[in-house]
Amino acid sequence: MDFTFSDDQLEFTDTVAKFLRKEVTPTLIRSLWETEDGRSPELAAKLAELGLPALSVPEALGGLGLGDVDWLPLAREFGYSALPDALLDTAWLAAGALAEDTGNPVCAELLTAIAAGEARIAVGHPANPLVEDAHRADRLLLLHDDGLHLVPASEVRLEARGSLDPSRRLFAVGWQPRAETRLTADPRVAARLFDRGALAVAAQLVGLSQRILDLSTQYTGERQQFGKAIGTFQAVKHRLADVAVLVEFAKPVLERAAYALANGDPLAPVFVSHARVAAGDAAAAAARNGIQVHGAIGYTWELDLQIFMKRIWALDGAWGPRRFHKARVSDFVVDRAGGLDPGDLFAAAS
Amino acid sequence: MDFTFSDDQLEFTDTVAKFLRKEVTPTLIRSLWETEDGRSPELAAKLAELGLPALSVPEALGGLGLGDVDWLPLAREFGYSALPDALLDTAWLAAGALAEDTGNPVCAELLTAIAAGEARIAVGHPANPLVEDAHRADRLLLLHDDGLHLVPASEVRLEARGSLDPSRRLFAVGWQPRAETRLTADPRVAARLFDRGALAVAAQLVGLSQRILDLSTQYTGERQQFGKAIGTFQAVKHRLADVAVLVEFAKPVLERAAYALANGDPLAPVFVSHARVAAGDAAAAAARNGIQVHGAIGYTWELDLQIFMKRIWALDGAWGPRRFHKARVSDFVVDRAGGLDPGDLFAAAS
Amino acid sequence: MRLHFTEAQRAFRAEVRAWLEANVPAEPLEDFDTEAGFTQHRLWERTLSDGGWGMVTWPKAYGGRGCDLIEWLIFEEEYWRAGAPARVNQNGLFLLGPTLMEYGTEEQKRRFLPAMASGEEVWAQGWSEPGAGSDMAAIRCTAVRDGDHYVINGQKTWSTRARWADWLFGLFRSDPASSRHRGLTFLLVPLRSPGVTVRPIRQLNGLPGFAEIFFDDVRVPVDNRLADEGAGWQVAMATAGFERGLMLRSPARFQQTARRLVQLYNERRAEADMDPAIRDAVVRAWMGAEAYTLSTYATASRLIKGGHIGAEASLTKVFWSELDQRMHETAMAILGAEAELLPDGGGDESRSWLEGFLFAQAGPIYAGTNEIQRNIIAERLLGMPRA
Amino acid sequence: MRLHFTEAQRAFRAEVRAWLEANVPAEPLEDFDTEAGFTQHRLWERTLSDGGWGMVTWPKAYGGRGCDLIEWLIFEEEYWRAGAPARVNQNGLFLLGPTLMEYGTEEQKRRFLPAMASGEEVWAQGWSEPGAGSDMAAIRCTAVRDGDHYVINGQKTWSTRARWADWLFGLFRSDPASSRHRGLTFLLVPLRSPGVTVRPIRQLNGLPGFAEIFFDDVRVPVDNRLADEGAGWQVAMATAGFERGLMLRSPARFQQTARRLVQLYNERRAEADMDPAIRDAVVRAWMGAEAYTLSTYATASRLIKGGHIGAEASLTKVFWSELDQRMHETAMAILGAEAELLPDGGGDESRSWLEGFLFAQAGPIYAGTNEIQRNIIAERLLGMPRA
Repeated sequence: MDFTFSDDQLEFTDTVAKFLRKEVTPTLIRSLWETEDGRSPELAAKLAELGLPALSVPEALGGLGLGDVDWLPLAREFGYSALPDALLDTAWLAAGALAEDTGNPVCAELLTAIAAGEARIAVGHPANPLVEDAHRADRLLLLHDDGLHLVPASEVRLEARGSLDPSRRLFAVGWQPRAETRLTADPRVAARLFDRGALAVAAQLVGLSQRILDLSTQYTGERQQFGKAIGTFQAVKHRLADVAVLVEFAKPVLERAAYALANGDPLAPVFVSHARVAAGDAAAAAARNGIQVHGAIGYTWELDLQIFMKRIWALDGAWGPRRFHKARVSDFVVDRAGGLDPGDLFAAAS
Repeated sequence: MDFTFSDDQLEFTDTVAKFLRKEVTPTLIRSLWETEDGRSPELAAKLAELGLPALSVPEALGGLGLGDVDWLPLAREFGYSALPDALLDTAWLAAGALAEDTGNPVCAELLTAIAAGEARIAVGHPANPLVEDAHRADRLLLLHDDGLHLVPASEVRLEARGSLDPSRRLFAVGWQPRAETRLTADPRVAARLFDRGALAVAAQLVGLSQRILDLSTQYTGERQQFGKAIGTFQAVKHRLADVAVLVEFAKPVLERAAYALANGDPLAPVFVSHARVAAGDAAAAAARNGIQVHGAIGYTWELDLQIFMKRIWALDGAWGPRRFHKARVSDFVVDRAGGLDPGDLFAAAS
Repeated sequence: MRLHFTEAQRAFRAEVRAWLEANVPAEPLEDFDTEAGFTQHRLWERTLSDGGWGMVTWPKAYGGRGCDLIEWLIFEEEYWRAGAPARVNQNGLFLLGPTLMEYGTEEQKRRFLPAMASGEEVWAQGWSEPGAGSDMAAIRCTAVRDGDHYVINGQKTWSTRARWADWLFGLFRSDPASSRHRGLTFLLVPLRSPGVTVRPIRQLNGLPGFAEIFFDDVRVPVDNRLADEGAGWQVAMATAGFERGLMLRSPARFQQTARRLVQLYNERRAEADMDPAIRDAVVRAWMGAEAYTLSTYATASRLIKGGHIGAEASLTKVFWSELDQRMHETAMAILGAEAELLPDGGGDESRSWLEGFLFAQAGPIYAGTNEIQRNIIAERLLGMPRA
Repeated sequence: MRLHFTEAQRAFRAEVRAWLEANVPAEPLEDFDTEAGFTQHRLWERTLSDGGWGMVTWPKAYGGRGCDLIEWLIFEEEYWRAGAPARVNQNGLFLLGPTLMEYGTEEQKRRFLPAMASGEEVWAQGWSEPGAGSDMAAIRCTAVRDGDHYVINGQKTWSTRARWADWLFGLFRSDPASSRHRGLTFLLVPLRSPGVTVRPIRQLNGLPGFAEIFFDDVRVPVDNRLADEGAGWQVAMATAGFERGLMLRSPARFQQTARRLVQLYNERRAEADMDPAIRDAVVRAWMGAEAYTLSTYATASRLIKGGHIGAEASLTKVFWSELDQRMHETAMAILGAEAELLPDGGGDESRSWLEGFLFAQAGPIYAGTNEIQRNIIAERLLGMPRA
């Protein structure tokens, strides 16, 4: 039993975090809002240089051979910076699914290209019907009744859908499954793809909550009313303390979910949904209390707070809304949790 | 449309409130806790002198001919003082039911005795299975499948049940319905009896909440920590402000319910349940925040706060627990509220 | 206590309903924080006013209809039920209007109220300044007396609707030696005056719903002063009471939201019931909106009998703003993946919920933050000690 | 990250479980705040200790078993699963114990820890005073040095379990000229000393779970001082960290409550589902207890690797205390009319929920009120400015 990240994991996360804080500034984000496709090839290239697309690709195919537990703290940082790029769809979700069948030459080829930062894959799922960054994808990984399909961009029709968060570029995708596009009929691959999507959202929500906490403590430490910083008022302190409690106790729930997912724990779907609910609750509180302690300025377009609040509000419905995940946890709890033994907490992973 | 109490109602409430504050002291309440039957005949006699038992009795039978709306502010005061006596069961619930059939000589006789302060009637109902003050009752008004029965005390077997609130004297009642004991087969009388019981609980809960607010503002205004009264701390203020908001917005909900009940509004059951939920929420918050702002002393037997908290916790399950009332409101809202017209708010009463 | 509508009140409701059915535009107007939408809304105010519905509670002489507060509540209920346009002149009608009625001279009432009721003059408010938000007594904008004029200098901010409004009412420091609540004067300022610069501020939805206003030696006649010089704080507190209390956020608005939420829940029952907290929230939304409505009828009844509304308005402000926030959060939870979609990306239904959700975030902030309101409740209603 | 138990850890769990199954009394003991119950619980501590389970994390030399924190958590899980008696010496074992381990001399450890592990000496805490509750630095009890003794005068209050305890640990002002956090000394005081008067305080449940303690020229040897004279605040803060954090309220307690709540819900599904908020609360109870457990395993892992626990303990205190309160409120809501019944009036089930409900009310108050904890979170973890 060791519930800590390795030094390697922490160091790499630190490197990525420093990069993101330097490069992915609110100024960059706002400038991309004004562009047609909303994405920066330069930024994508720099993320590739950091080795991020190679993370989930097996070493034999030029990747780093890492997985869900390694992605978790990185995805948190992506959330913290409100990264305007669906890199996680390509590099965590799609690569994770493709890596389940590396005997398939299509998968191997694509994984190699992903590792080299040369392929972008958009991912769609009935529970996440609008596909992010579909306009920039070479291929789309799409779920149909008969299995998971890998569809060339040339075979899909895209229709843009505007999101509250101008950084999110969403598309309704029209396509026809063909026998040739089918990657696998194994529903477990699709199920894991969905759980990865949900966990990726959860991780970003935790990072976003932390960002709002940081912005809010900074602002309330500076803003003066009644002759003192508003951060000295207990009501302001306690609102942010409440968020800190939710964020703190969401983190280990996400970590267990990532570990369970990486290790094929049969309870992984429940643990992922628990993570998604905990992160969603923390993030909703962060947004609500964050804007409240800012006051009127928090309601302006000008303040960067909006970037992070809107990402939270937008992601709350992505990869299964909170109600879906609540239902998965709820069914499990009511059916089985009453009879669980304390030793079962990490049982299946053992 | 006039949503105010009359001057007469306010004056009488004021008289009763003054009496209760003078006579029903925490010292009296604690001394009755130590007695076998927990009740004070002297107090009962004084309450009768105030005319309270006569309130719901028709004027023709020596009563005041008043009703639910008149009772509401009085029951609030009974809650405020944590009156150790189930007078409401006799004088509001039972008298209200008996007054529906004044052609019946039993009813008329009993109502006359109630008005004179010479009869005590305990009330039982499947949704309120333990009967309060059954040991002091001359008769018991009990619901059976075939209707409402008026049972002489000599025909029942009582088994005491200890409550968290030592002022509540509860009894499981064993009895056999007989044709002669049946008062009415009309289910509507029993339904109104139940609604009156629930509204009486709601009114007491609002009064109890107000008492806890008063005790808490007084204590936190005096208790010093960090060199000042703890009532100056925003966290303490806001906890009590939250209770004040809940109490304030429960009051008119109770008033509408009483009016609807008194005027045969078909929505009265929904309005009563709404009142019961609103009062229950306010009272639960009052107890929780009340003890919190008191700190450790609030957790002691010595402090009078416990008298009022325990009454709140005990009453929360009486005359249908909150979940029962939530369900009545919930079914109504889901089935009908979406299509309600604004003019319907007081519709049936018009 | 007599909780039913009189014959006359029911007839009044029928009259309002009939007029609205005949006159409310079939297509929703554009947002009144756009230039085109502002113009459309100003025209609608004119239509309303021509029908005699500009501000029903005012005396006829001032462009009103002489209704009492119960009729006002009925009017509002029908107005929201009909889905009629938002009131672009709400700052004037609901805040300055009652303030003028209480503190204005007869001349001021005749000068300002009819033009307000007709939408001819749209009003913005001028409370906050960069250093005076929750701490409104920290106002620094000056109004220096110069003969029969005041000369105004300084900056106001968060001025709702000021982008295209005609007039502004607000507080100015007329005694330069004064501090905090003293020495403030309530003035009415034409926004087209020389020296006024309006800089729009974009809100969360991208539209300029706020503005900053800069005053550079702006001359305002002394006749534009409400009440005495130096009495501004008292006047402003009355206005704030109207804002938090009965007028600005009439219960009909929240009843309508609650009804729509129940409908949304029923339409999407299968998804919504995945999370039992949603049904609970829907039922609580209805209970909350009812409670607020009943409370308002009770307050109106008290006021009609000569009662007064004071710090209780703070209870009201906390209640409706947090109710509104919870209702919209619940709608977003039901809508799930659709919740984030803009008009060009989803149905009308999610569009209006999303707009409402964003606006609901401002509720606990404007009209005095809920932190300030809770302080007022604790100190003025519960009698707790000041810090 | 390696989230599974090792073979050795699983073997340890099996060993604990087997021993508890063989030794936990079949009938529940009386409440340890009664005289008879106290004696029963002290005997149970002796049984535990004889089995080598008195305090598994301590070195064997001090009456422990040399286990690490993961094994401690496993032990606690099994202990709560088995429904074993509450630890009457919890103040000693979980608060003073780790403090002694960090600040005690070798001699003090040998003197106090084994007798603590065996229940021979039961400890009460002496923090609060009538004027020093949340404001612990306002302590006025004095300890005046007189040769190789301190002479103690003053009053402590809210001293849990002091009614029948043998010893007390607490803070005393050793420098009469000092104020606030300075000049305080941490002393260990035998409650049987001449000059000590213990006056029981009845709690909500009517039992004397607290006491006031009066010190009248009580002489305590200097050897009973923990750390240096004047260093008491630092030592006490470490103790408070143990109280809020890992030790006193191990997650197993809340996991057990959550499991029981799920069972209660399932047994009374029809009534419980009348209010959809109940199912939501039940699911949240499970999620909360899991989160607390996972967080504790993560903290234990960090501590094993040499990490330190600081102000984070305040996050923990807020989390478990409010979780516990909500879980018990939910149980009461399910129980409905039965919830209020005392043991002589209802079933065992409602009895234990009612007792737990009352105790849960104290959670957000003891070990530093949650208001104080939220201040600490804001100021020390989030870096917000002090008032």
